[in-house]
Amino acid sequence: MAKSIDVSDLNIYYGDFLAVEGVTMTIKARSVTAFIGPSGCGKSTFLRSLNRMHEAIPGARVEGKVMVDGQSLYEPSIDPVAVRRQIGMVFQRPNPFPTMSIYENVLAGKRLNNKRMSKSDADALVEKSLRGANLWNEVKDRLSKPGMSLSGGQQQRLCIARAIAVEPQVLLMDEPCSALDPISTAAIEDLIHELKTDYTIVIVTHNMQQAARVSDDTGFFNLKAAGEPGHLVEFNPTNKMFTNPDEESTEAYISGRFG
Amino acid sequence: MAKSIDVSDLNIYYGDFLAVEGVTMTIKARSVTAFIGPSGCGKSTFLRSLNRMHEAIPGARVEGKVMVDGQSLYEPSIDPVAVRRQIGMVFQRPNPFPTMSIYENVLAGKRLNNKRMSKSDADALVEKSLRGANLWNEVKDRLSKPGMSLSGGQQQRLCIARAIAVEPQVLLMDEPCSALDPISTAAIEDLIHELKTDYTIVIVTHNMQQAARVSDDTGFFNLKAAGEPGHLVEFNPTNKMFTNPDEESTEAYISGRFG
Amino acid sequence: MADLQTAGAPERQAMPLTGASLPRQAPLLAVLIAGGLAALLALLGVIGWVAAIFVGWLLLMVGLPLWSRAVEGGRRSVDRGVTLLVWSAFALAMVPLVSLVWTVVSKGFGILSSQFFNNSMRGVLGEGGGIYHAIMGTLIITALATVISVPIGVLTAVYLVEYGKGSTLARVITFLVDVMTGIPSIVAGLFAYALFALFFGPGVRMGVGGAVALSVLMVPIVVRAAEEMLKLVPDELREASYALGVPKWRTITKVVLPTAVAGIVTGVTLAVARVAGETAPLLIIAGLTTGTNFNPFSDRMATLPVFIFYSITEPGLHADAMADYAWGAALVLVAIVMLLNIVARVVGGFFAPKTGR
Amino acid sequence: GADNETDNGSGGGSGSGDSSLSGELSGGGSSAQQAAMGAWAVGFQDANSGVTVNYDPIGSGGGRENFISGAFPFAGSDAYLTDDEGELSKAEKQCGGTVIEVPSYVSPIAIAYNLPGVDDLNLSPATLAGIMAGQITEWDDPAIAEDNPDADLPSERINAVHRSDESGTTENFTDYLDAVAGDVWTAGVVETWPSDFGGEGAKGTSGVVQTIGNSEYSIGYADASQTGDLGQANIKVGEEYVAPSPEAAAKILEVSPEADVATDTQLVFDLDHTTEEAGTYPIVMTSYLLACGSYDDAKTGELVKAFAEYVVSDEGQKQAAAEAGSAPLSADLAKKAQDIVATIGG
Amino acid sequence: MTVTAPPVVDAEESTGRVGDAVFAGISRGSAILIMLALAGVAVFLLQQGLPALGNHGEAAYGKDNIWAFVWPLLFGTLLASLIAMIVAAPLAIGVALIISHYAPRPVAKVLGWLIDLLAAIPSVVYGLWGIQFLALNMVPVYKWLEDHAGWIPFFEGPVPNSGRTMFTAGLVLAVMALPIITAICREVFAQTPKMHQEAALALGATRWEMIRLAVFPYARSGMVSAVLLGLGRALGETMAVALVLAPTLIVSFNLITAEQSSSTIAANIALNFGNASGSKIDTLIFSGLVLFVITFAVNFLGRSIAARGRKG
Ligand SMILES: Nc1ncnc2c1ncn2[C@@H]1O[C@H](COP(=O)(O)OP(=O)(O)OP(=O)(O)O)[C@@H](O)[C@H]1O
Ligand SMILES: Nc1ncnc2c1ncn2[C@@H]1O[C@H](COP(=O)(O)OP(=O)(O)OP(=O)(O)O)[C@@H](O)[C@H]1O
Ligand SMILES: [Mg+2]
Ligand SMILES: [Mg+2]
Repeated sequence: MAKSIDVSDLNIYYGDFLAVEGVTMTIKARSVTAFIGPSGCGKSTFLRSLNRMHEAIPGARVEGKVMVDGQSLYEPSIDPVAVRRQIGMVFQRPNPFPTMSIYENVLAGKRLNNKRMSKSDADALVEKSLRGANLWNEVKDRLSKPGMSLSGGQQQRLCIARAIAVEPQVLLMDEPCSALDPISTAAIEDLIHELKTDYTIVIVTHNMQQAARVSDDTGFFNLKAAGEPGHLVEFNPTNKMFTNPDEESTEAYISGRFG
Repeated sequence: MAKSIDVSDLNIYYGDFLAVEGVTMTIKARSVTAFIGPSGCGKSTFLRSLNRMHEAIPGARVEGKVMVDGQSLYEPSIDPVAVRRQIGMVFQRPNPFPTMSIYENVLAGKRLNNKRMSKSDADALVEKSLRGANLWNEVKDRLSKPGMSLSGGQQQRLCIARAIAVEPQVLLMDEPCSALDPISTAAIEDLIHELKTDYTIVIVTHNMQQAARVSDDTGFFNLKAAGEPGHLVEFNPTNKMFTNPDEESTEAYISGRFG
Repeated sequence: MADLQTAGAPERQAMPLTGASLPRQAPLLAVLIAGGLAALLALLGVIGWVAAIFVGWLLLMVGLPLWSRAVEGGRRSVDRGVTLLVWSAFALAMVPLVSLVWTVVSKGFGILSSQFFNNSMRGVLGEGGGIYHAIMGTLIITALATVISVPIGVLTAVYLVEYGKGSTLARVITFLVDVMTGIPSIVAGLFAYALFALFFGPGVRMGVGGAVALSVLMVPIVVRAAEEMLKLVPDELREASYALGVPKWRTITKVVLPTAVAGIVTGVTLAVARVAGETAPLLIIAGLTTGTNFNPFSDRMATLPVFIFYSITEPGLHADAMADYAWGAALVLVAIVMLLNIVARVVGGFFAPKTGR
Repeated sequence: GADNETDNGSGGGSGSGDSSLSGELSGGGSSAQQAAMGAWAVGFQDANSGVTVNYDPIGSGGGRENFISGAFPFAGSDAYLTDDEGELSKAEKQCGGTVIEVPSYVSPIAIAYNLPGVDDLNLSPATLAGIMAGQITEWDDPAIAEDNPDADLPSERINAVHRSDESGTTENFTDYLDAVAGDVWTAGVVETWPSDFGGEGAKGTSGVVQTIGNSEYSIGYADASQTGDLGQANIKVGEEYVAPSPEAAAKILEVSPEADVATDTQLVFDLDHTTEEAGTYPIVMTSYLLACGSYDDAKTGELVKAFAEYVVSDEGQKQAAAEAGSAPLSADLAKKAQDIVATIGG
Repeated sequence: MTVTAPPVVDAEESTGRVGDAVFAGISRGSAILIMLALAGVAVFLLQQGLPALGNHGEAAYGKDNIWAFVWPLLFGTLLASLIAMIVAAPLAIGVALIISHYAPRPVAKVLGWLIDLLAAIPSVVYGLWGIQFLALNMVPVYKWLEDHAGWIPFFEGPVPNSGRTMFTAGLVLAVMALPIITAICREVFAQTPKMHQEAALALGATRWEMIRLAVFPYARSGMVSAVLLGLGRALGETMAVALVLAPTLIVSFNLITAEQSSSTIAANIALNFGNASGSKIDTLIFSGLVLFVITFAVNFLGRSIAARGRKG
């Protein structure tokens, strides 16, 4: 069962630097939410605060509330590990584990948590996940090769396969397609469509078309000025956003050019 | 003065693995040439062979000829350092020097040649290059901050600024915009337009629109099958390519979906 | 090439990709010329051979970069100069290596025989004995020291890099570890002796005490090496693992440590090599005996370094025979460490990152 | 594996030595005694195959320290126990009364030299002291020439080599210099070479021997058994020049008075370096065996007694002479020593 | 697909909180154990060394007070280590570069292995090699220096025929420290991210410029660590120096003589510990304490210099 996420008045800091200010939004369960905005406006930062990855950076902290299904994420009683298991993530840069083969990379989420699986279950999971990430055909003959021997795009798809192999409830994706070719991109978009029947998906993208194609809601982040913190300008159903946005700056950004 | 590049029958290897096979093409001077193709088909590999970056990888080698302005790049008498100075490169992943400030990063290449640059010349060059990469406004107040403190997109633009600061004759770009937002992307595309009056530009992109917008010629690479070497399917003026390609597979790829 | 020079275009000449460059054989030529000149001087008796090598090197160091500067310009010249320097450094470093290895092998090889490996020195004066007892002692004590210090060292490095990053305790420990590298080996031995004498009374001699003393010397090397290697593991990998809901400790044991394992193994081997040849502390706490003792928890244990030390410093009338033993034992010690080194590398390579890129 | 662990030695010949004794006996101390102790251990183990004797040549000081603390049941020391630092009383306390001290290892200290072209070097005490004290610096110095009228002395700097570590050899040697040429040798009796006197230091007997061997025009002092091919100077005693030999060395103990602290069980001597007795070599190293008169642990006492008896026995002294090059105790002295160790009780 | 909704907090499987606490605990425990061990060494040195503070005369090896005894040794220790580091650090960095960046890969592997050989050689053998090979072969060089540069106090001489001088000791220490510095440096160099090296190459950097731009800055802290480790070895080395050096308890800058050369603390302990008894033992252990304190100081200095360099 997917989760909805309520964010209220969230400030995100790197040490003393306020990177994102005063974000309030509701991310609906079983839907795709896209974040767009210029580079440096804090999309990645905000995304990382949704599964407490933000705190992996020394000195980083948040103020405000993130509620997942009524539970406040940043309560002391909450275990970030449990959070991350339920809220998976795919990063901007592909980061397969260098010590592991392709096969092991896909299974990493299970294996690293010491889950025992029968060989056939594992094989099936690997195939399913790699197919889901549209990588199966390219690597099926070299599953035992190191994950790092793939090209950038292949690596990124491997990371997606790895993330969906643990079957999270929410999937956060930070520009997952920026290193992918159109065919893989399309496959991932299809995958997102498929997944959203069961998962809550949040995606950061620079590609307006992609946002329009895949998302139900869109959030537009912007910087008031260089050096100022990023903030949420507008959060609306994607349809409305791309046809009749509330804010002028949104319109300017979307119509200005596409990626 | 820009250079034209003639490639004939180039095979590119990683050790024993033939990654790209039998490429023949002519890249015109003062024009933009785009390479498209599915992930893993060897676009990056081919691009890197054009300024002898390929040989920075142990065991990597090429067979065949690459002629720049009538000089064969892989002659023993050719100095790879001179080649790379004249044929600059921007990589898929942003890679600013982690120990240097933004300012020093931009000047890094120039400093190699010209140790004694007056402060004002250096300042001017930094500003010009950062403006060219559409980064000036965002960083002008923190030029002395480390280059790594920027966001991914900002870092990539910093790398572009660094590459154009040495004023090469040819600029190779490997998916330079894949980490950029539309505004920066547009700026880079404008920049490419500007630069092509003087430079020869080769760009790898997954974004068909981008290829269509910025390039004069387009090369389509593909894999015959997974595990086979990549090869050049078609090389034609962009117009022709996107309206009436010679090959069916090109058409399929381009029309299939866009990025 | 179109000749139109667009207005406002940066002013650039048609750049030659070749530039002026020295012939490919230039370094070889320079070596030959410099070497020849120096040899000539030496042959004429103007200078001695050692001086000739130095003069030849100087000629080369000055000549080639100057030549290159004249033809190729400053940057290439600096590059050539540095290349020369780096290779000279290497050649220079090889001199002691070759001479040491040659000394050990040439002096130690002759005595190697099955008797030498299978006998102890019990009841032996002069010829006819072997170093079985010392080999066993060294293996047991070094293994024990490794078993003690590798977990402590690696875990400490884990603490420094993963858990305590930036904390005061971590800073203090980093510093203390550096200090620890400076503990003279003999002080480590005295310390271990004092420690064991507390529990077992004065005059205690046991192998495990030697292992403790060696650990004091080994731990800082292991910590330092492991720490540096762990620092080099990119944060991206840690984040990738966290994002899969993997707890920190599993991330460390399953992702971070395996990624760094090759470097850690090098560090550990280095540490083992460093202590396997250590004499002073073992002299004090492990003592010397002529027989074989397999039990590190009671009585003296002979070790190769101590055996070598006494064979050389207190040979008695059988100085020649004892010197043979000593060099043979030194050769065996070096060989053992090298063997460990190879095994460690194979093991490390097995777990190391398989980049393939 | 070590398949022929026991009795593979070339050492003692009488393989039939089986006794009821068994166990491990570990002592330590004077490194000068190391070679001899090795020989005794082999000989003793031959006769008592159940026994293992270990000796840690950690130095005389270490030996005494450990003996006093009870860590070593027996020890070797180049100097006898005194009460200067309370050692003797502490040892008595540890032993529960009686301390046994007998000379076990006597060896001439040779003046070794490396002087090309000179095969025979004679030195009078004052000349030797002058050389070692850094006052005579050239080989063709008149003082040396006077001792060696026939030798062709080169005009080269003398390189005087001494022990860099603290040692009984240095103590015995400086004891001699102090006694015979106190006006030249002003540093007294020392265990560590005085730094104001210059010269080149080297570690251990083997270091000194090696250094002299490696550098021409060197001279130094070292245990005579270890000097190998190096020349050994003849020392002037009375009117004649005496070469170092075991017999000449053993003789000095006979002519020397017992020390002040000597008792019935402590057979210790203050060497009479100034003796003019013919055929006596005056620079000698005497090293003692230290043991207790009785032991709490009867078994240890038994072992110590048996071993000590072996050490001072004729057989033991012969073994040391053969394997370590020491000078056997004279019959008279050996008898005294044997009587003393026979009193060791369980 | 119906997924049962496990609340975020109580996951169906262990989240490793306990494991994490335990693992963090033991790793911190190990760190603290190291502190304890060091504290143990310190206590041992203090307890046994401090009583020597009042020592003089015989107990201080003929010096008027304990400081007059320690100072020349301290001086010699620092001098020998300094020589060793001046020689070893650049050599080691050069060798590490050869292995990581200059030599072809298969060759580099073998070379790395060869250098590791050096670390495997016991210090006694270093000492013997120092006397029998290095020292003797350095004699002509020393003689030349004495003749031509004798006016510099370092090279005053007289040169001993055995070649056993402070400079030789420094060289032996350098050879001993070399493999340690090399091994760490080469690992660190090899770990420099490819992408930064490629960035430099793509700007038209020569190999050396690439190293300067992308490798050295990245490797800096590792290099400092490596040199400090090597320095640690040099400061504390015992047997090799004891064999090679012809020591006297004086302060002397004269690098190429046997008669007027200083000694090092560790070697002096090794030379005299065996025969020492009573208060002399205290004196020697006190010198060990001083070495300990100096190691503290040197490391502190090294670290802070490195830290300052990083900021600037
Ligand atoms: N680790 C960090 N430490 C300090 N500041 C950081 C860090 N990471 C990001 N920032 C800063 O936080 C701000 C937001 O960065 P963020 O990476 O979230 O932007 P973004 O919207 O994801 O940009 P892009 O589209 O380029 O990825 C930027 O100003 C950036 O410089
Ligand atoms: N260093 C390397 N060693 C071995 N094989 C490599 C290496 N780099 C790339 N390859 C292989 O060469 C082929 C071409 O890779 P390349 O990176 O050039 O693809 P690409 O077209 O740039 O893909 P993408 O669009 O994902 O960047 C791939 O099969 C890849 O696995
Ligand atoms: Mg981002
Ligand atoms: Mg690519």
